[in-house]
Amino acid sequence: MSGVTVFGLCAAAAVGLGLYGLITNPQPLRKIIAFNLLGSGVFLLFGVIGRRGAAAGMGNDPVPQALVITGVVVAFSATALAIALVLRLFQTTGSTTLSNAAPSGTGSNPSGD
Amino acid sequence: MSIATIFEIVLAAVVLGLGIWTIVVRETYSATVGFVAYGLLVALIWVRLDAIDVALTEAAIGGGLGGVLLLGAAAQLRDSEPAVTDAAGNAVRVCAAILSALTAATLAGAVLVLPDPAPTLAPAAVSNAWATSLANPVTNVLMAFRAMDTMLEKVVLLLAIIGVWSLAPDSAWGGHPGPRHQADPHGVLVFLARLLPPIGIVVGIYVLWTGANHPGGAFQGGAILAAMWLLAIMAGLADTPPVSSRRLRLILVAGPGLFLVVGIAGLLFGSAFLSYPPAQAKPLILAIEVAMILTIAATLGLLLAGAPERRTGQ
Amino acid sequence: MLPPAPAPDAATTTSGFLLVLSIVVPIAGVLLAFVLGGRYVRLVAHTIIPFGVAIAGAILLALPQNEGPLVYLLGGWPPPLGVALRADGPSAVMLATTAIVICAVAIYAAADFSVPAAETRAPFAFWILLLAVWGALNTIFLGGDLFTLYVALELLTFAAVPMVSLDGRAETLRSALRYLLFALLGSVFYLVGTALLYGLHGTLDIVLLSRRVGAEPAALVAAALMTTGLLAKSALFPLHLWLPPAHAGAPAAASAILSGLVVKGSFFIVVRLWFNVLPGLPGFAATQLLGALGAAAIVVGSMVALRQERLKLLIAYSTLAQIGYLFLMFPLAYDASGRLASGDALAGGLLQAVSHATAKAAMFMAVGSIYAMLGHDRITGLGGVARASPLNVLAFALGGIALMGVPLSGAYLAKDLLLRSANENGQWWWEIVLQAGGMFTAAYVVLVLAHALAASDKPIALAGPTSRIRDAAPLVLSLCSLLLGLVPLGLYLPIPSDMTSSLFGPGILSKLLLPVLGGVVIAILLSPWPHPLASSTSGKAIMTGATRVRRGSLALGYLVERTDEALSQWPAASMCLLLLALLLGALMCVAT
Amino acid sequence: MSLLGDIITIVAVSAGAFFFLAGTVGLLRFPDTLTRLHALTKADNLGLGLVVLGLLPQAASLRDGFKLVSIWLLGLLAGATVSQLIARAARQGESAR
Repeated sequence: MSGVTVFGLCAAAAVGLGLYGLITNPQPLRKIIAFNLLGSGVFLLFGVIGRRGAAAGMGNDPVPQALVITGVVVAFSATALAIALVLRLFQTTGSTTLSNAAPSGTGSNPSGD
Repeated sequence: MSIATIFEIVLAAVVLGLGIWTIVVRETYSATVGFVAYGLLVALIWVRLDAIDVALTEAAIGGGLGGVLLLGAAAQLRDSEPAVTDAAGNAVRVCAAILSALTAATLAGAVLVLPDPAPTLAPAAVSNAWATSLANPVTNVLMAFRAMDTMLEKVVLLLAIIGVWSLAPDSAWGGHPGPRHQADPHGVLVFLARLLPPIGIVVGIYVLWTGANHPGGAFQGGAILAAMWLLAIMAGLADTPPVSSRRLRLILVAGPGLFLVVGIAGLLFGSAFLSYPPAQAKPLILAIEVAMILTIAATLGLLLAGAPERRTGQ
Repeated sequence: MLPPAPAPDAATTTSGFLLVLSIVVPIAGVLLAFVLGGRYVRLVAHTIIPFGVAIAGAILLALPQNEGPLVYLLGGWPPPLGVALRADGPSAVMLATTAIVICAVAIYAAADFSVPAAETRAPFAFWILLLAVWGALNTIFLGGDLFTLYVALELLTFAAVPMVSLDGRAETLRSALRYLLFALLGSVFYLVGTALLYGLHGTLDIVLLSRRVGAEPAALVAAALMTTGLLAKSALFPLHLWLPPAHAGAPAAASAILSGLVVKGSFFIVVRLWFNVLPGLPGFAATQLLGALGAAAIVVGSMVALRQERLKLLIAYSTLAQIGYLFLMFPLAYDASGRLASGDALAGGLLQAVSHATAKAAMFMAVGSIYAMLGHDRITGLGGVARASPLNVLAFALGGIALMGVPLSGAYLAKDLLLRSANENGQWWWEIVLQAGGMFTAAYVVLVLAHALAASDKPIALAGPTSRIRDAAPLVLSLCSLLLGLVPLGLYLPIPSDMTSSLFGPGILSKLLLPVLGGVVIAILLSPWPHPLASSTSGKAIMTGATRVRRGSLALGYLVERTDEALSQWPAASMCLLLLALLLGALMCVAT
Repeated sequence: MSLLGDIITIVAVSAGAFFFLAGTVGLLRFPDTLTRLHALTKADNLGLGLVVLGLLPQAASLRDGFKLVSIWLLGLLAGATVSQLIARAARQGESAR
């Protein structure tokens, strides 16, 4: 069991955790956090793949590293835009619920199963 | 099993533990705190993966500024929490857990069966470094081999700014983003905001400069500069500029703009779009990176500040 | 270790610089408009657009003169280290469509987003976002590298989401947030796939990958994840929760862009992925699954559309149905060789995409004008509109007729191509779906027209002035869609030469009447609102006979609507996403 | 020389790690904000200082050594300021109650 394996499993688990949070957490802000967790898992996957491709005196393939740096910045921008939307929604309606029903949230069953 | 592997297993376990806590903890504020800690430890994983450039980026942008963003939002939304009652039912939770676990397991399986020896572009990146005379291959990939992605990603940042600004109330358009912060002028925050930025600016520029040959670069340096700017704003020493400011807008497009200009110059006079003549590659790339660090610092700072909400003088 | 593969497409071709320009020009416009701001934003956009159209035209002209695709190596670096731009027939057609639609929308929106002396929020954002959508789409159509496509996809999302909430109402903010979160989930799935493909083959270049990809388990997982992510971004049923509120709530010009163009971006990447990167991988079952989802989208989208009270929502739901129609090309392209063939079905699918882009944008714009004139868009309150605003109703009608698939229109040619490949491949069941799709489209067009053409008992109070140029934009666009069959697209898409001649064959009348008649029946059966059709005397006679049938089908429609509501809840939709990814992966695994 | 350096490293880093451990235990076990801060900052500053001190003999150049020391100084500065701010916020929260 090498570092690559350990972190590869860790990355996959982070993806799973992020997905679970994204599905089940009702508050948008929690969904955004879960999305970030999911994203970091995917980036780690790139890191693991780059680490497997270590060669030519590089401990990690530089191409996946560059892709991750680009990806991190994109994910940060996405987070910022999503949070701005959540805050504006809160300012306008006093609630941040995503479901289309009245924002009172009484008795609606959003589980959908 | 070597000590290094044990350390890696412990690190991965702690990271995952923090991840679980972040997802399941009741209060949103605790979740954000958990996420910040998670982000910093993930940076350690990146160090273990020998990807120092990414570790710096992850710590500065993913954990650091992202954490500030989430904490700020969580603080503002604290009052909204009791209103949210539509929590997922148990059946949904179980289904979601099963599906997420299956997806994660599939992914893990796919990673474990990747071929050995792994394909890599590291030798190609290293052997083509002559074209830019920069010794950091990651910078080479970002600025030369895949310069298009980097340029487009700068436009993504700009669009995020436009998107955030477009959420302003119409009456506040052209005004300053975020609230005007006040702090005790003799307090410790103001003290820090006076002491730290000079050091931080030096460190930021150093990170940019060293990025040519060692881990570092415009993203990481820009994040540090943005943090210094935000510190000064939070201490009330500076105000966010109004979004109608022409100078601000010039700074926000400086990075992609210069990138585009150099790229088109390459199309017209050089060999190709986004190609650099080998003799001038290094100064050109450094010039773009200087423009980019300004753009990135301003963009990250303004993304944290949010939509314009008050006109000048309010 | 990595020998520089000498390949015909690994060098810049003579007109390759056009590809760079078609991306760079809109993006330069974004930067310039942002800096100048104020009064200049619209001016910059209107200056950039003719250039962009000219570049798209030049690419259209240059491509047939070149053997194979136009290629440009960015920075002179060949893949796998560098990134290439490539334009083949499909990308050229999509580039041209985008240019035309953007141009029409820019003319239409000139008044809505006029710029006063002091800078205001909505016009500033709209014009910049319009240029950004264009730049992002051009990058998607030309990008030869899967990660560049990812960045372009994000660029597209970041340009599209603020368009949804341009007017700042609470419900549009909510739909924008939903759209953003679901789109982000989709792009993460896509990104995972690119990571796995890079880990397998050390490149993300489409051409290089197509030579290297085999049926490895990791490649199957990557294909399943990427496809599902893109389906979420294209709003294929059941991953459509974000689309109707977002497209119906946006300002008309923005809806036209979102519905006509933005969803085509991710659709195009699915086509690239399945036809160019891994044509031999998906197998029969997975293509059938995509087609089945498309068929479900047609049925559910159309049935729910017919039950809408508001015209914009009706069109948004019909977009769902037509997105489903696009995905019928995947099972039909799967032929005896066990691969996805770039033949009739590919041409048909892309033609349908082009028809839908032009027609749907025209319809959204026409409805926007009607909305602005009436101050509402309730379908039952449309009486007399045809008299008050004939040009807009005409544009809507022509767009709708074009989408039904009447002869001469692009949708007709597309349907014929798809029918032909269904026949060739012996997949007769898709022929039923294709015919039904045309009828469903006819149904909602007939429904709306029946209301719009009905005489009104009271005169219409006009809420706003109308302008000729503004009304002309949707009309021209829907004419484009209607006459698409006459354009010599055989140069760019694999259309057999005997297709265009069959346009004027016998049987043309039946082909025209069949969808319309079917549509009338469906509209009567499924729309719950009082019908102007039913109130005419002959209609009444039919109605009394068919009351029981209608009651039953209305109940069915209600059931479908509730199903759609349940699937539009966040947890349900996101679980469908995971389920679909796992299912696709499993089906591909079984196939290989 | 290198042996002496290694011994210093092992001893100092272990001591630093111990202080980190103690600080973390204090953070988790102490009852209120102020005492937790007390545990955290005291131990963190000392722990970080010892780790830096222990790493100094391993530094390849004077520049690396300088960087290590400045990390410690910046850590001190940030820790001191932030705990000041947290303590003040905590006290305000108490007096408001």
